[in-house]
Amino acid sequence: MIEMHDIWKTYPDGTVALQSVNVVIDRNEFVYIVGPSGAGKSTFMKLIYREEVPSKGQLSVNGFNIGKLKQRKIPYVRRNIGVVFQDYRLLPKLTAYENVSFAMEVIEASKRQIRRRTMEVLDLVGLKHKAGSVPAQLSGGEQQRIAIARAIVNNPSVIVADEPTGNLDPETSWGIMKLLEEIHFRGTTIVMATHNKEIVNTLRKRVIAIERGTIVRDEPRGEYGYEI
Amino acid sequence: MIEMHDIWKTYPDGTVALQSVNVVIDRNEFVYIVGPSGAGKSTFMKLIYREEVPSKGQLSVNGFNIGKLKQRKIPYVRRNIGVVFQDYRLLPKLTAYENVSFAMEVIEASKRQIRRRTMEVLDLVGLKHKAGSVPAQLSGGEQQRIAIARAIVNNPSVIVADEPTGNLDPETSWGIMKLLEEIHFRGTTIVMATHNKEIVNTLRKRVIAIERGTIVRDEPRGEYGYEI
Amino acid sequence: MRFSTLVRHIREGTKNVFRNGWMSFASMGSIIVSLFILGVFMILALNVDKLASQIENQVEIRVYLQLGTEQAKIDDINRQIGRIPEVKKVTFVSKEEGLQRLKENLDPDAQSALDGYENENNPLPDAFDVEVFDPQKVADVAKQIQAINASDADQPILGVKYGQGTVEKLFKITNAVRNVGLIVVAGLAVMAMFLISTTVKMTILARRREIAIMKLVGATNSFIRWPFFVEGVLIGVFGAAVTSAILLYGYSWLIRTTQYDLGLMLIKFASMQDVGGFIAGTLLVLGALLGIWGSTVSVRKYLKV
Amino acid sequence: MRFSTLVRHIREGTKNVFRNGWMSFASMGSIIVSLFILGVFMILALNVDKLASQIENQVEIRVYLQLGTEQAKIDDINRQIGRIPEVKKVTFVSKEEGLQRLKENLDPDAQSALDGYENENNPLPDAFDVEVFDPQKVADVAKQIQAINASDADQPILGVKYGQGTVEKLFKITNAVRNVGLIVVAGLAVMAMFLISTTVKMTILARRREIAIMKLVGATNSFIRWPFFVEGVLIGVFGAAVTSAILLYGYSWLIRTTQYDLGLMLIKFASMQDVGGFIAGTLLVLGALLGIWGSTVSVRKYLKV
Ligand SMILES: Nc1ncnc2c1ncn2[C@@H]1O[C@H](COP(=O)(O)OP(=O)(O)OP(=O)(O)O)[C@@H](O)[C@H]1O
Ligand SMILES: Nc1ncnc2c1ncn2[C@@H]1O[C@H](COP(=O)(O)OP(=O)(O)OP(=O)(O)O)[C@@H](O)[C@H]1O
Ligand SMILES: [Mg+2]
Ligand SMILES: [Mg+2]
Repeated sequence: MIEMHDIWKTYPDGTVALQSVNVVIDRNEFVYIVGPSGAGKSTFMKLIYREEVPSKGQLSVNGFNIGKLKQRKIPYVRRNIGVVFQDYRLLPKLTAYENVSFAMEVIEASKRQIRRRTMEVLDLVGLKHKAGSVPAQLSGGEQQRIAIARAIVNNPSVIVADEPTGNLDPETSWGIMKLLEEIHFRGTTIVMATHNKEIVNTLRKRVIAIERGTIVRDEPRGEYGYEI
Repeated sequence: MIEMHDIWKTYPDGTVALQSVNVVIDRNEFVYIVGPSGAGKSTFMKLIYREEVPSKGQLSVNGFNIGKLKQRKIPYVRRNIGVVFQDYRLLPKLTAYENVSFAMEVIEASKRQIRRRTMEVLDLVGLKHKAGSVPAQLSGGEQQRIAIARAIVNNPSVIVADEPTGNLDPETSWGIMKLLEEIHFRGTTIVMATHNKEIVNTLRKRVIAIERGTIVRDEPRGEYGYEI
Repeated sequence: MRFSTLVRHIREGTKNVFRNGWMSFASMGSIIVSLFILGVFMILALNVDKLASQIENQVEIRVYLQLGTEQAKIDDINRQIGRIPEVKKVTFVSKEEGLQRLKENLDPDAQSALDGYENENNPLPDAFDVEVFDPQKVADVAKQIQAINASDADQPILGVKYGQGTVEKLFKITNAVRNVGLIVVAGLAVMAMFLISTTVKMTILARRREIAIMKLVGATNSFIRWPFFVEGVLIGVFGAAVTSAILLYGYSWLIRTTQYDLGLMLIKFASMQDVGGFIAGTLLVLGALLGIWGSTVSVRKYLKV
Repeated sequence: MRFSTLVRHIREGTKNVFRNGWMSFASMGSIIVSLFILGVFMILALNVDKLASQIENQVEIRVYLQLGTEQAKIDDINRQIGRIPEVKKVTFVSKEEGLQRLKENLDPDAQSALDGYENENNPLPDAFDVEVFDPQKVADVAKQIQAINASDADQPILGVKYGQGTVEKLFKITNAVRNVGLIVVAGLAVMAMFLISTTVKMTILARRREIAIMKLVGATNSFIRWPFFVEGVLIGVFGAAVTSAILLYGYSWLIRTTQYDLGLMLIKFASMQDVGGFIAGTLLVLGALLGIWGSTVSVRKYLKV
C-alpha cells in the first residue's frame, strides 16, 4: 500500500531530512514511527500525503506513483488519506463543527450525511459540546482532538497521524488510541509518529525507528526506542 | 510569590475555565500542574503572565496586584516571567536566533551580551546548529525547544511552562527537565503544566491537580493523577 | 458538480465576505476608489465631448459681400454656395438684420451708440451665414467660397470669416483635452489594476494557509476557487453599486447647484439620463469583472500545494 | 532609550520593510496612488491658477470716442480716466493704430479687404485702452468712465467696451474650475486616507499576532512602535520619491510635446521651476506623514494586550 524505495529528502536550505529510506507498509498495518526530535518523522509522513515531494527515489501510495502524480489527481489521492498534523492546522475562522464538516463537503457528501457523521466523530473524540467554538476558544488538547476528528470523518483507507496525543493527558490519549485501534480493526492502515513510550510498549505494533534521517530499526510488535 | 485568592475565570463565550481557585506558590518552588484536557491548566498559567485577567478574585505575582496593574507596568512584570507557550508562539519571520535574542533586545541588553547569551541558551537546548532557520524550517520538537530557550534567556525569577515536553522524545524531554531543575536550583520558581506521567512520578515535586476548573489535589512531592 | 455543492459554494462565498471582515472591506475599498476615479473621468469625458460637439455645431462661416451688390448677384452667389457639397445650409443676412444682431449683442446702455446708423447710414455689408456638415471642413469650404470671386469680374465677395483661426484653436483645445483625458484614464486604469491586484495579493497571502489546508484535506482546485469567485462577484458588484450611487448622487447635486451659473453661459452638463445608465452599467460590469479577476486569477498561484 | 536600542529600532524597521515584502509593497502602492492623484490635481490647480491670472491680466477696457473729438478734449479725457484710482494705465489708440491692429488680426488674404479705408476714409473712432489693477473691478471702472459723459455736454464718449459680459463669464468659469477642483481634491484626499488606513489595518491585522507575542515577552509599547515608525517613514518617503519622479518626468514630457501646439494659442504651462520643487517637497512631507500615521497610529489598537 505504501512503498518507499531509496527515498531521499533534502530541503531547499540543504537540510537532509531523509536518506535512503526503504519501507513497505501493507494494507491494514498499524505502524509506529519513533525517533528523537528532528529525526525526520514528520518529513516521512509529509511524503505520504504529498505535502513534500521526495528529492530522489520511488514512492507509491495506494498504487499511485506520488513522485509523478499529475496536479489534477492529487486531491483524489489525499481523500483516501486522513491526516492529523503535528501542528493541527485547523482553519482559525471556522468552528470546530465546520472544521470537521469541511472535509466532508470537499468530497461532496450530502447535507444530511454531513450533519450526522460530523456530530458522530465529534462525539467520538468527546467534543460534541464544543462544536460551536473556534480554535482560539479551545484548549491545546481539544484542538488536537478536532484534528483527529477531521482525519477520521471520511473513513479514509490510510490514517497518517503525527503525534496525535502530544497534548493529551494519558487518559484521553488512551481513549484516542482505542478509537484508532477500532478503526484499524475495521480495515484502515494507520501510520502514527509518537513519542509516547507507554503507548508503544503497551499497545504492541510494528515500530519503525528513524534517527538522523535513516531507518535504524523496523520490528513487528516492537518496543519504544531507537538507539541501535 | 504567586498568590491566588478565590480566582474565577469565565471566558466571554460563557465557558467557566476556573472556579474558586486558592493557591500560594512560594519563591523557588517547583510545581507541576496536571489535569485532563480542557481542565483549565493553560488558563491557570495565562493568568500568571496576564494574557488573561481573572473575572473575580485576588491575584498577585511578585508582589504586583495583577488585577489592578496599570497598562504601563505590565511589560516590566512580564520581564521577570519566562513563558513557554503551549503553541510555542514563535515569530514566523524571525530566525531561531532572532526569536531568542528578541527577548533580550526588549530589556535593552548590550549587543555583546545578547550575542553571547543567545548562543549559550541555543546550545543548552541543543539547537546551536539551527540558529539560522525560521520556524517553518524546524521540526515540532525543535520549535518547542526554541520556545524554551526564549523563556530562560533573561534569567527570569519565574518560569511558566505549558507542556514544554509535549512534542519531545523522552530523551530530549529529560534533557529539558535537567535544564529546568538546574535553573530551579539557582533560585527560579517553576510552574509547569504537563501530561507526562513518567516525569512527574520520577522527578518528584509539588503537584497541583486541576479538574473541571477546580483544584482537586495539591500535594508536595506528589504523583501524577487527578481523580479525587 | 452536485447542485447542493453549488449552493454550498454560494453560501460559503457569502459567509467569507463577512468572515474576512476587514479584508473584504479593503478589497471593496480598492474597487470603489478605482471605479470612482474612472467614473469621474468618464463623466468628465462625456461632458467634454458634449461641450465640444456643442461648440462645433456653432461653427459657422460668415461671407461678407461688397457694398451695393445687386439682388440678382446675391441670389447667384447664394446658389453657388449652396452647390458646394459640404455645405448644409446658407442663410442670407441683410445689412439691416446684421445691425439688429449687433445691437442685440450690446449692452442696453451701449445700444444707443448705434442710433443713427440705420437705413442708408448703415455701414455694414450684406452677408451670408453658411453652415457645414462637418465642422472640421470649415477652412476648406471657406476657401471654396472665396474662390467664387475668381469667376466674377466684380469680385462681389468682400471677405470670408470663420473666426480668424479660433476654429482651429478650438479644435486643438478639444482634441488636446480628449487626448490628455485618454492618457489620464489609461494611467489611472493601470493604477487601479495595480491597487486591486495588490489588495488581492494581500488577501490571498493572508489566506494562503487556509488554501493550503483545504488542499491537504483533499479539496480540488475548482472546489477552492468557487467560493472565492462568489466572494469576488459580491464584493465587486457591491463596490460598484456604492460607487455608482456616490457618483450619480454627486453629479445630480453638481447639476442642480451650477444650473443657474452655467446656464447663463449657455453651457449645459450632460443630463442625468445621458450619464446615469451608462455610468452605472459600465461600473457594475467592471466591478464584477474586477472582483472575479481579483479573487480567482490570483488564487491560482497558491493552488499548487 | 539607549543609543544601541535606537540603532536596533532603525535596523529592525528597515529589515521589516523587506521581511513584509508584499505588505510593504502594498502600503507603498497605496501611498503612491494617493499621492499621484493628489499630485496630478495639484499640477492641474497650479496651471488653472496660472491660466486664470494670465487671462485676468489681459482684461482691458476699450473706450471709444465720438468721431472728430478734438485733441484737447482727448487729453482731458485721458487725464480724467487716469485719475480713477483703480486704473493702472491708459493708452491712447488713434484710429490709424486701430485700423492697423484690425489688419494684423486678419488673415493675409483678407487684409486687402481693408484697403481703401485708410486716412480720411477710416471709419474707426479714436479710442483708449484702459488697464485696471484688479481685473474683478473692470465693470465698475467701465461705469465710471461712461459717467464722464455726464459732465460734458458734447458726450464725447461713444461707448465703453470690455468684452460684453465675457469678463464676467470668464470669472465664473475660472471660479467654478477652482471650486470644483477643490471639491475633487478634498474628495480624493478622503479616499486616499481611507485607502491608506485600510492598507495599514490589513498590515496590522497580519501582524497582530506578532505584536501580541512581543508584548507577552515583555516589550513596552514604545519599543514595539519604534520599528513601525521607521518602517512607515521609509515606505512613505520612498513612495513619495517614486511619485514625484513619475509626476515630474511626465509633466516635463507633457510640456515638451505640447509646446508647439499650445504655444500657438499663447497658452503656456506653469514651468518646471514653478512646479517641481513645490510638488516634490509637498509630496515628500505628505508621504512621510502618511507613512508615520499609517504605521504608528493604527498600531495603538493592538498594543492593549
Ligand atoms: N521546511 C523545512 N526546511 C528546512 N529544514 C526542515 C524543514 N522541515 C524540517 N526541516 C528539518 O528536517 C529535519 C527533520 O524534520 P522533521 O520535522 O521531519 O523532524 P521530526 O522527526 O518530525 O521531529 P519532531 O519529533 O521534533 O517533530 C529537522 O532537522 C528539521 O529542522
Ligand atoms: N479563549 C477562550 N474562549 C472560550 N473558551 C476557552 C478559551 N480558552 C479556553 N477555553 C475553554 O476553557 C477550558 C479550559 O481551557 P484550558 O486551555 O485552560 O485547558 P487545558 O487544561 O490547558 O487543556 P489542555 O491540556 O488540552 O491544553 C476548555 O474547555 C476550553 O475549551
Ligand atoms: Mg515532527
Ligand atoms: Mg493547555
